[in-house]
Amino acid sequence: MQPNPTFLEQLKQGFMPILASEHGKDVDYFILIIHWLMAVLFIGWMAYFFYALFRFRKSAHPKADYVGAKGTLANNAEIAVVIIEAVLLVAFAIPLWAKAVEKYPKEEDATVMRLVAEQFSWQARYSGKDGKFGKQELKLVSEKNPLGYVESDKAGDDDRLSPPKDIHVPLIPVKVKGDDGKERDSFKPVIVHLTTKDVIHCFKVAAMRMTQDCMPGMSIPVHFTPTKVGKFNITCAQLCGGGHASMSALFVVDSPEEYDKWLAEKAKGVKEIVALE
Amino acid sequence: MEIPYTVKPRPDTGLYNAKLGIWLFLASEVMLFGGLFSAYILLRVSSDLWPHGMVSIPVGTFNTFVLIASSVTVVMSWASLKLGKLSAFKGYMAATIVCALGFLGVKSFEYYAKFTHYDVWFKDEATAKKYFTAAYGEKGEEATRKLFVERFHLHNTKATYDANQIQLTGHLFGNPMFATLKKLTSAKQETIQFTPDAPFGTHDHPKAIEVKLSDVQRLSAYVPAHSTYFAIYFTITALHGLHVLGGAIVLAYFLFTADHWWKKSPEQMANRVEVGGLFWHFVDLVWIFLFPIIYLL
Amino acid sequence: MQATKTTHTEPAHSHEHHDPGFLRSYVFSTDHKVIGIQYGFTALAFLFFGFLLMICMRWQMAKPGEAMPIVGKLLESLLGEVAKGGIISPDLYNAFGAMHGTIMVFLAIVPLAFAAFGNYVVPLQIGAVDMAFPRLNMVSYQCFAVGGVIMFVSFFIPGGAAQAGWTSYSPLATVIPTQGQTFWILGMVFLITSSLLGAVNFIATVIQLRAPGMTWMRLPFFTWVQFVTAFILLLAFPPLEAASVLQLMDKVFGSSFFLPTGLVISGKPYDISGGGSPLLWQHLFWFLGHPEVYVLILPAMGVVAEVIACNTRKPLWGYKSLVYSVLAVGFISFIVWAHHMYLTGMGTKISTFFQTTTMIISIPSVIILTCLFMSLWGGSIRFNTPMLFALAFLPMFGIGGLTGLPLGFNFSDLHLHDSYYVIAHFHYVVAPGTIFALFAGVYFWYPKMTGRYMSETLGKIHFWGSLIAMNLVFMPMFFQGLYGMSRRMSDGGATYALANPANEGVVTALTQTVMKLNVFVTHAAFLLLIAQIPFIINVFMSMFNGKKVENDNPWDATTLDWQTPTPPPHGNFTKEIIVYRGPYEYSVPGHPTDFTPQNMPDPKPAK
Amino acid sequence: MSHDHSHSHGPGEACDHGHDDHNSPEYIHKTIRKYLKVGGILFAGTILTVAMYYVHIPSVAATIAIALLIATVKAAFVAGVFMHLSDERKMIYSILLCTVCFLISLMGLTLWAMNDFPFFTLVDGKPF
Ligand code: HEA
Ligand code: HEA
Ligand code: CUA
Ligand SMILES: [Cu+2]
Repeated sequence: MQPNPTFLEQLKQGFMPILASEHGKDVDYFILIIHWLMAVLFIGWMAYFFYALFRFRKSAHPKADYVGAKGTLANNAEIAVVIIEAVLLVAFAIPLWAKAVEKYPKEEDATVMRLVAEQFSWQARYSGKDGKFGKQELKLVSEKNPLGYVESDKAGDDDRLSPPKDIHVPLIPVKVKGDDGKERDSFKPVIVHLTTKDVIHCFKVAAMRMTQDCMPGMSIPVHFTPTKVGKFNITCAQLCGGGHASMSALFVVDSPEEYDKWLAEKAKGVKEIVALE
Repeated sequence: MEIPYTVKPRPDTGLYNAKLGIWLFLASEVMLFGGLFSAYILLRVSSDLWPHGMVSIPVGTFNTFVLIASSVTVVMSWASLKLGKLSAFKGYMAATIVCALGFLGVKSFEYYAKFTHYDVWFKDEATAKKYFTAAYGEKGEEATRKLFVERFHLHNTKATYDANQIQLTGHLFGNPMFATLKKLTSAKQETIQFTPDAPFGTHDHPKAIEVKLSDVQRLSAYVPAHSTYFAIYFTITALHGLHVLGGAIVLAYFLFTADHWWKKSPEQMANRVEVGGLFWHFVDLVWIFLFPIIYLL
Repeated sequence: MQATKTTHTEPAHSHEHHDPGFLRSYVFSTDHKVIGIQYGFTALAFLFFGFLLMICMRWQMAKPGEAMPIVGKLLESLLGEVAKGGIISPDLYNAFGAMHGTIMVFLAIVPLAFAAFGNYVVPLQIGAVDMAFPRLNMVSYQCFAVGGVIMFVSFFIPGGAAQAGWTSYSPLATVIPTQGQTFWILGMVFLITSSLLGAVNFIATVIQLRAPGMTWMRLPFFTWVQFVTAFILLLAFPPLEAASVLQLMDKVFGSSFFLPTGLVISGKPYDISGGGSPLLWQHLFWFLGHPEVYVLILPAMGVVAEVIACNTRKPLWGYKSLVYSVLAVGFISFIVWAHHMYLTGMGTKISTFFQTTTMIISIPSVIILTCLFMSLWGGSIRFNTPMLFALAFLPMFGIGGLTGLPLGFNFSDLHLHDSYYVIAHFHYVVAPGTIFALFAGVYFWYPKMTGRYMSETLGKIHFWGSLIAMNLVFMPMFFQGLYGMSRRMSDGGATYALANPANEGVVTALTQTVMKLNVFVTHAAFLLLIAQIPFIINVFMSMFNGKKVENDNPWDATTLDWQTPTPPPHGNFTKEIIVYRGPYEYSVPGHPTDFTPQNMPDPKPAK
Repeated sequence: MSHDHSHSHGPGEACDHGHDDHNSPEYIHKTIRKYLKVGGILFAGTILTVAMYYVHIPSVAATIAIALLIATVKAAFVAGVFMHLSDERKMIYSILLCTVCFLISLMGLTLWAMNDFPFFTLVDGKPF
């Protein structure tokens, strides 16, 4: 059965979708504390606001003061806002971003794929056993050879291509060294090299708390560590034309066995694809 | 109802309205051309190859002189007004307008030359080589390569060239403007007569060769679609040209209404000429940067 | 060479002495007040039009794939294929969405907040006879009108209006085969030109035409705000004009400024030279785009400050901090733009820079709000309609501004980017924020413009209806956004809903609750539409049978705009204006009335 | 934004002197000589730039730097003398200062942003 929580139940989870990645915890926590801060500010100011409106309504206070409030409260509130913002920035946003976005795992230690977006579909390439991607040529792009494989490049022989809109990764438990130097249990990270053939698309997997534009002419890698098996939506989050709303795809985190099965059965080898021509 | 400070400066700011107005306008123009120059820098920095010597330096230099001269004459016309010499004003102003028209004339001649000059890229290396030999004889490949190296100043950089990228440069039979591969093929043409440019360092006139359109990968006149270089060249110079045209119209208006304004309010007239002149100098100033970045660098 | 030739100048101005005729007084007028009103009505019409577009879109989101009753037929007959069977196709949805954004921002709010109120009020507030360049002012309106017509016409060309969002990102904007985008660009060039002319005029007017004694620190806050806004327009718009020209070149002449090498469109290599950069467009767009949002909010803050000062009967609290904060906002707004681009693949260093500036710019905003809040303390608050709208602005802007913070940190933007959270964030700022402030302005200055009050009863219905409906519309969007619903979805996210069989077993599919909120929001939007009816009636009816004002200064205000005849004649002031004091001298101890106009001389034997 | 608080000049004093000075025939004659000189400098600068091109300086960076330097000097003369910027009001300086700040941020930050990608964004020069 799929979960279909009520409004209240969802509210209790912070109205956030299910979380399935490691850095996602930090994202959720960060979003939560900012919202607490906002709530405190908002409630504080609103309390003041309504009190002031009530107390100084014309009928109760027919003659206004020329001077008005003294500023200490306001000044303190402003200074507090400045400090809190600075803390959020320096202690959270910058280091967390650096960690989540820039600190790449080694390609050998990760599941690597190249994800190619186009109007209005997604296709993944896996490098196969040799860990190397074969060459591609734009000139060769055709209906049969959507990614323009170069047949002669041997490195591409064992490359595999996912069916459109169906992208899988395995969930493989590994030990990693944490920041404190101790080993801990984790999973094999995923590196996705994102690109697009035509216009800008945006790879968004809410469960992974990951969003990244796919820019034409560039290949941008993102990485994250899935922590749960399951089917998740890939949303295209950048307007890309008439089919933008329906440019969904499935991001499936499989157990290793299922993944291998899928790769063998569903994904096509390069040879097969080019042979079709 | 009279709006104050149209003629006399406001004491605390020291400015009359129009002068402040034109400077504000120029500030926005700085940002406009700034945006375009940013685009230029960005495209150039991120490109692997950026062509040189695609436009004629003597012509550009000549036009630079013309604009500088016009800048001098326009400021002289204002000074003449200040000295009360109406006829000197008219002479200088007329000279300015002549310069402006001269500049635009030269520019349109340059544009025309570009619109009728073509590059042709071929399907693959083998085909390309075939045509290189047809164009320049035995040493054809070497000759095209030299032209290519020269164009991209490759002797100055570490970049290498890709045989696939080398193109043949020249003119089409009948000197048509803006021909494209699409237009030619849809006109049911199968081949074109192509006159290649002289080999590098010579003034030879190679004979026209016949090029099969089915061998051609891409064919483009020197128009914005040709490359980002020409795109930025045409965009900035055309916009600059529009400014020249606009400025010339305003200055011509000053010239033709000179007698009327001289009678009505010489001081206001001098102000107007000053303001028009400020715009004119700005146009010159933009060119001062345009000239080196487009013609020389 | 002294200009003692005034006699010669007489004839040129003689048309002022006899009746100028209908065309000259209402259509080709150079009077700032007439131009202000022209701008006002045109902008209100566009505001309404933009809202109607959104109503169609909301309807489609609530019932994806279903035909729209009545309106659907109309759309089909007007627009043809794209509205086949009365269903708003994805392409039409995208066109409406792009045009909603464009119209609301460039054709409704900027002209209303900046051009209309600015034109009408600023020269009055500084004691000037008109704008510094009246004819330029007229041309500015005409450019605006032409731009508006081009935008409007683009709906009816084959293929329809622009469909790449108000942000017009290339390559999408370039590769869509219709000419809608070309119209959009041309329209924008006219609108930009109009804004530039307006900005030059405003700045020159404020600098040059202040009445004697009107020093900088005596300027009403509204004038300050317009002054800063004009600077933002002057310097931020040109790069967008440059970008528009480049995009026009791409679109019409086949160049590749924003198109990289190696595009494959619908399976075929795209025939261009390549070598351009899609990111370049984004930088140039957002260089305007971000300052532009302050163009939307600053005039609103100015209106709110005027209304609050007048209706609390006390000076604004912290006038100087307000002025300096606005200057700071204006300045910093130029260096935060890339917070819209965190997820285009930016590095840590540059995104840290933009995060920091984004946080810094929120501080002057906090100061401005704080000053306005503190101004309430010790007042004698009159709750008339303009005041209600102005007061509601504060918490609404507060919500919008505060929710800008999680977007401003790239780490949280990772989840929130391009979701409905963003939509909710900025609508809180511009809709119940700016629009409310502008409503306040309309109710506030209407008596000066027409000599009659607007109806308080209708006004209060309008206020409460709008306040409630606005919140019902935009509050649920935060939740939808947090849950991961993306913006610009022509089916309202139905593709990702649990109800879609393709999502069998998908644990993050949008729940029924999230989807039901779509319907809820749509109902609320209709409610909001209904809540505008009293306003429209009020605007038109009150012209003829509103309560007449008792005197020229009906709100007992201090600024110079109230020291003119009602409505102000050509040339504005009947007496010479000399300014003696700051703008908000309310309830001055010892003064007989609770307001002391700026131009009232000090009592002679003082001290 | 720009504003000067100075109101040292009451209406119709001080500044008018300055103004009259600038209108006197002697002053104008002096400026005319200046204009002609600047015209000469501009011509010379142009010739210099073009000459530099034909000389072929080996370093590309140096060529660009020198050419832009000459252009800047020329521009400074046009702005300073022809456009009277060397002797302009404070108000105009402050407006231009703002403009230049924003221009620099537009160019600088955009360039920085385009060069600060945390990774190689191209594979073999091609996006796939
Ligand atoms: C008028 C319009 C306006 C204003 C003023 C703002 C103000 C702010 N905006 Fe917003 N923004 C937009 C209009 C606006 N924005 C639009 C239109 C978009 C989307 C564009 C698109 O993609 O189509 C957008 C998108 C947007 C993004 C990009 C999101 C994304 O695409 O992923 C970001 C990210 O940083 C952001 C941040 C901010 C910040 C930090 C502020 C700050 O300036 C806010 C500062 C204000 C405060 C901090 C509140 C202060 C008040 C108090 C503290 C007092 C509290 C009192 C009470 C609550 C009663 N905005
Ligand atoms: C200033 C800007 C502004 C304003 C005011 C609004 C106002 C509104 N907007 Fe919009 N909106 C945008 C700017 C704005 N919007 C932008 C930039 C986008 C992004 C576009 C894109 O994706 O590219 C967007 C997108 C957007 C979306 C998301 C669409 C999508 O992503 O698919 C939605 C969805 O509900 C929406 C709804 C609304 C609603 C219900 C209002 C309401 O608040 C409207 C309220 C209107 C009124 C209350 C009108 C009152 C006027 C009158 C009554 C006239 C009276 C006339 C006379 C007297 C003559 N807007
Ligand atoms: Cu792809 Cu939206
Ligand atoms: Cu922003």
